[in-house]
Amino acid sequence: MGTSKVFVSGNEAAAIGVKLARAHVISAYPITPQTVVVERLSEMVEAGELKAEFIHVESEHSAMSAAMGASAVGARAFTATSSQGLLYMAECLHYASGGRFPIVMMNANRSLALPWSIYGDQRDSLSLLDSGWLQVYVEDAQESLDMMIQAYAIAEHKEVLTPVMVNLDGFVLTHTYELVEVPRQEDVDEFLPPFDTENKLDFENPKNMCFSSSPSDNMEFKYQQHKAALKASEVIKKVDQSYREKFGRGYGGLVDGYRCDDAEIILITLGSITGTCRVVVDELRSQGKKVGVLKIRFMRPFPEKEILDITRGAKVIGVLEKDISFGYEGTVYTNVNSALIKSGRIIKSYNFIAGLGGRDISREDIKYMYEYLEQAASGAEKECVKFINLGVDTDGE
Amino acid sequence: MIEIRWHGRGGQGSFTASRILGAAASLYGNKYSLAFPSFGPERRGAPITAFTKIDDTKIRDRSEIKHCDYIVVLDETLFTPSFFQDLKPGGRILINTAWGERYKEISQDLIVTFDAEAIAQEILGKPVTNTAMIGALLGISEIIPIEAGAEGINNEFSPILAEKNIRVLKKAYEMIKGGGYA
Amino acid sequence: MGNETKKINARNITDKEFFYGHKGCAGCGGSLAVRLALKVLGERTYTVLPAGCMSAVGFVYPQLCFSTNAMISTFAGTASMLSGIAAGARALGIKDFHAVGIAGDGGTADIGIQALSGAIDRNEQIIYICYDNEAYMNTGIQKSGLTPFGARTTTTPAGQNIHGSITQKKNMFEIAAAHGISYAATASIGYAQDFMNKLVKAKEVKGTSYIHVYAPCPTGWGTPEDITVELGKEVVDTGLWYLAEYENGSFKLNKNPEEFLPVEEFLRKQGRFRHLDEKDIAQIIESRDKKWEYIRKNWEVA
Amino acid sequence: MHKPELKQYEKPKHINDYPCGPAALAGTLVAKNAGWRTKRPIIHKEKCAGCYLCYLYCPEGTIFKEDKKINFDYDFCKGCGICSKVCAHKAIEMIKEGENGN
Repeated sequence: MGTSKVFVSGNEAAAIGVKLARAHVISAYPITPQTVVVERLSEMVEAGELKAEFIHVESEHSAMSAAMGASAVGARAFTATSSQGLLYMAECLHYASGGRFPIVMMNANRSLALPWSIYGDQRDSLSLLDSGWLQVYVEDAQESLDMMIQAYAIAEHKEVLTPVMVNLDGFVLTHTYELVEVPRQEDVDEFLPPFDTENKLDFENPKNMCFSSSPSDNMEFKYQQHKAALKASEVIKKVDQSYREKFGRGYGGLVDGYRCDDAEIILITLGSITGTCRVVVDELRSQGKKVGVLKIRFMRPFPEKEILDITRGAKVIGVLEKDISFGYEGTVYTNVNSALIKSGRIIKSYNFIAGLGGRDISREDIKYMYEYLEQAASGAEKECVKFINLGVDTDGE
Repeated sequence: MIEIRWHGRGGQGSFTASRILGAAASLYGNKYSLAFPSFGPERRGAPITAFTKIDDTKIRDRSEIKHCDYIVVLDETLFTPSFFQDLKPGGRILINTAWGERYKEISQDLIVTFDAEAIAQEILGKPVTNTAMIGALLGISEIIPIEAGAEGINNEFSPILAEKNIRVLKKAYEMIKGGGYA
Repeated sequence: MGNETKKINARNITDKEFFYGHKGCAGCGGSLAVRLALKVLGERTYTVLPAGCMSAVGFVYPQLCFSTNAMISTFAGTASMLSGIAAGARALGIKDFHAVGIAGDGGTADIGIQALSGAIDRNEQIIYICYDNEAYMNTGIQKSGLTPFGARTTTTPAGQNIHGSITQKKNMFEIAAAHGISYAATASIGYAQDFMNKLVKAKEVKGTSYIHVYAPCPTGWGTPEDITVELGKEVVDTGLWYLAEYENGSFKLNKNPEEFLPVEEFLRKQGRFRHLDEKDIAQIIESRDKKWEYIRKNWEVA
Repeated sequence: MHKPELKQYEKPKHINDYPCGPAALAGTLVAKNAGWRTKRPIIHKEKCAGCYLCYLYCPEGTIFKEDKKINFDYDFCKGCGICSKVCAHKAIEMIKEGENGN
């Protein structure tokens, strides 16, 4: 195939993906643990490997505003951020999706202040689930590279025209080095043609963009945006399929079920923790336990059908997430349960809140979750929302 | 799976060592590996830990290393006897020191000492011991062939720096093989 | 620069109207600034306007009043969106274009100052115009960083205890200049020719240019619709505003009145100043005189 | 004069008739502003010197040049009266809407 292999971090893999996607404009503001991706991109621009304009913006708000400006003239735009930075650009996220700008952004999942923490959890991106962006969570550096390319193909699809946020777990993925296969530029060029859109400021055909609309039309624009995000489900699957055909790697589209076919206990996850779950599933399977793990890749569009399909035979479901919607439960859990309820299926489900503020989630922790679910399946009374690995006693409280 | 933990101070190249070994194993040693630093802010002089996981199949588990096959100590002031609790059965601790005898008193079989700084000073002209310690580690472990280790260095450094560091690597490897360590 | 640039005037300016059919208040000074700027800059212009009067009156689907490429930016992001447009167009090989941002006083001096500062720092090839009507007019006349001392707004009411705004205007012109910007200027819609001359310069400057144009607002100021231009002249003639430029690292005053028109008369025309007492007016005059003393001493005077 | 043309607007009947996102052809006018006016400017051509100051200072751009003098686009003039004020020759008079049979 003429591909090459490199030993790089998740951040670096993302940067290589962006280079291969031939982004025209990169605007970014530094924040740990995102920094390396933009450092590498600026090196690529300096070295002339990447013909792009690099804008050293003064804030994340400006990073996304600049990306929208670039996208508005028909350029392929990229930015990357994390945590507080993502929240600082929150206004712009809604703006970009509403403006139908097919920007791709990498987000290094990191906890939110307060207390301050630079370590990983997924509260940043999940708190912006309603921003109109498609959200994908990747598991390793290879998927990170591949998704940068796929993300542009999805975002720029004429029936989607919606920005895509590619989420990498902070440090665990962004800072971990591993083997990555780099596709050939020619192949990527064939897979991802230049960005072509009519939705742009054009001197031949001038436009007024990002306009206001009164209550008599506004809802139609929102409905249209919703339809496009739903439409993305199909496009994501197609893009994944054709990526597999071209590069030999695919990720299952919206979800990736592992040993779920006959599983009675299924743990649902997001992102890089899935890897550890796979290892535990193998171990438990070797002990004869019917367990599986279901990785949600896309939180938006939400893989409702796929989740129902894969969990069809399950007796109990667990949702493991590095997130909590204070005063209720994890957001992924809420979404999963909504899918189950709408389908009319009654199935016990439990929510494991783990890894907040960067706390490690070990194999033992995951084994504990499967045991918990097993006990629940056999009728034991269990708390629905369970914090994993709290370092203190909370009983009787 | 072989799990290695590296100890040094910010600026001494511990994370680079973990990465060189990982790259060597992945790109040239026909294995899979993960290399990662202790997560958090990087500050010059602060104690740093780094990790390398090496296996024959793709490594899915990204959680912290709890038990190590090898603990490599680039800066001996960071060594504490608590390290023994972090070893797998049969695991060993490799320490960069000019005073090997001191550690013999602590443990005869769990600690291997090696004067990496002497080699680094001799060939590089500065006390950067990470490549010497990789050489010593490969000498006692044979995780991957020494030639793969050399390629790992080529992958990391510019040609001139790589050439010197490969000399360091090989010298350390041969010395420890020949039992010529402190 | 020193290049001989062709002057644009009422006779030779393009007949084309690029900001037409908008829903601005009758007699709006801001819309005059936008209209003139676009006519000088011409068809190959990308215009960015943040939230504010000009975007609110120009972009109400399906009535779209900019005949050239234009978009609304985030409130804080005029200069950064503009930077993105310029970078994107360059990356795509588009040539001979202008990228202009037109923001109000709040959008410039308050919420947009960070992005503006960043863009000037990068010396982006953009033109940034602040039409200054001295308060947040679009939201209903609240105090901004450019509201002058004594002005009544809906958030600086004039009562027994406090007589309107107690702060001075931020000095945006000199803030822009302090970046070492390629070109900065002040203007007033009351002196249209001067404003157009400055736009022509901004068009040709390499790097960022900033034009701060004084734009009376009949609605927010409590003035008749037909005296907008008159007020725009008088503010300069009373010395409460000045026409100046900053280029090649130095300041230049373009108009140096020998005698100022009476301040009080000018202020009393405006509802927002009607409550001022003698002391307040004396204070306004005093700070004007201080400024002019500084200008005449330190700047090149035409 | 060069100004965008007034178009007939039909509210879309199908969702696909809306533009894809909030972007559409620049300079689309579907409604006049004439209804805003309580007074209208009229030009006394015999007094007009063709200096075009009124044209320059009109915030709406609704004054256009005609035979070296000026005229108004009454569809969009809001009747603010700036033109009348800036005219040094007193060639523009503001009259009440409805006066003179208008």
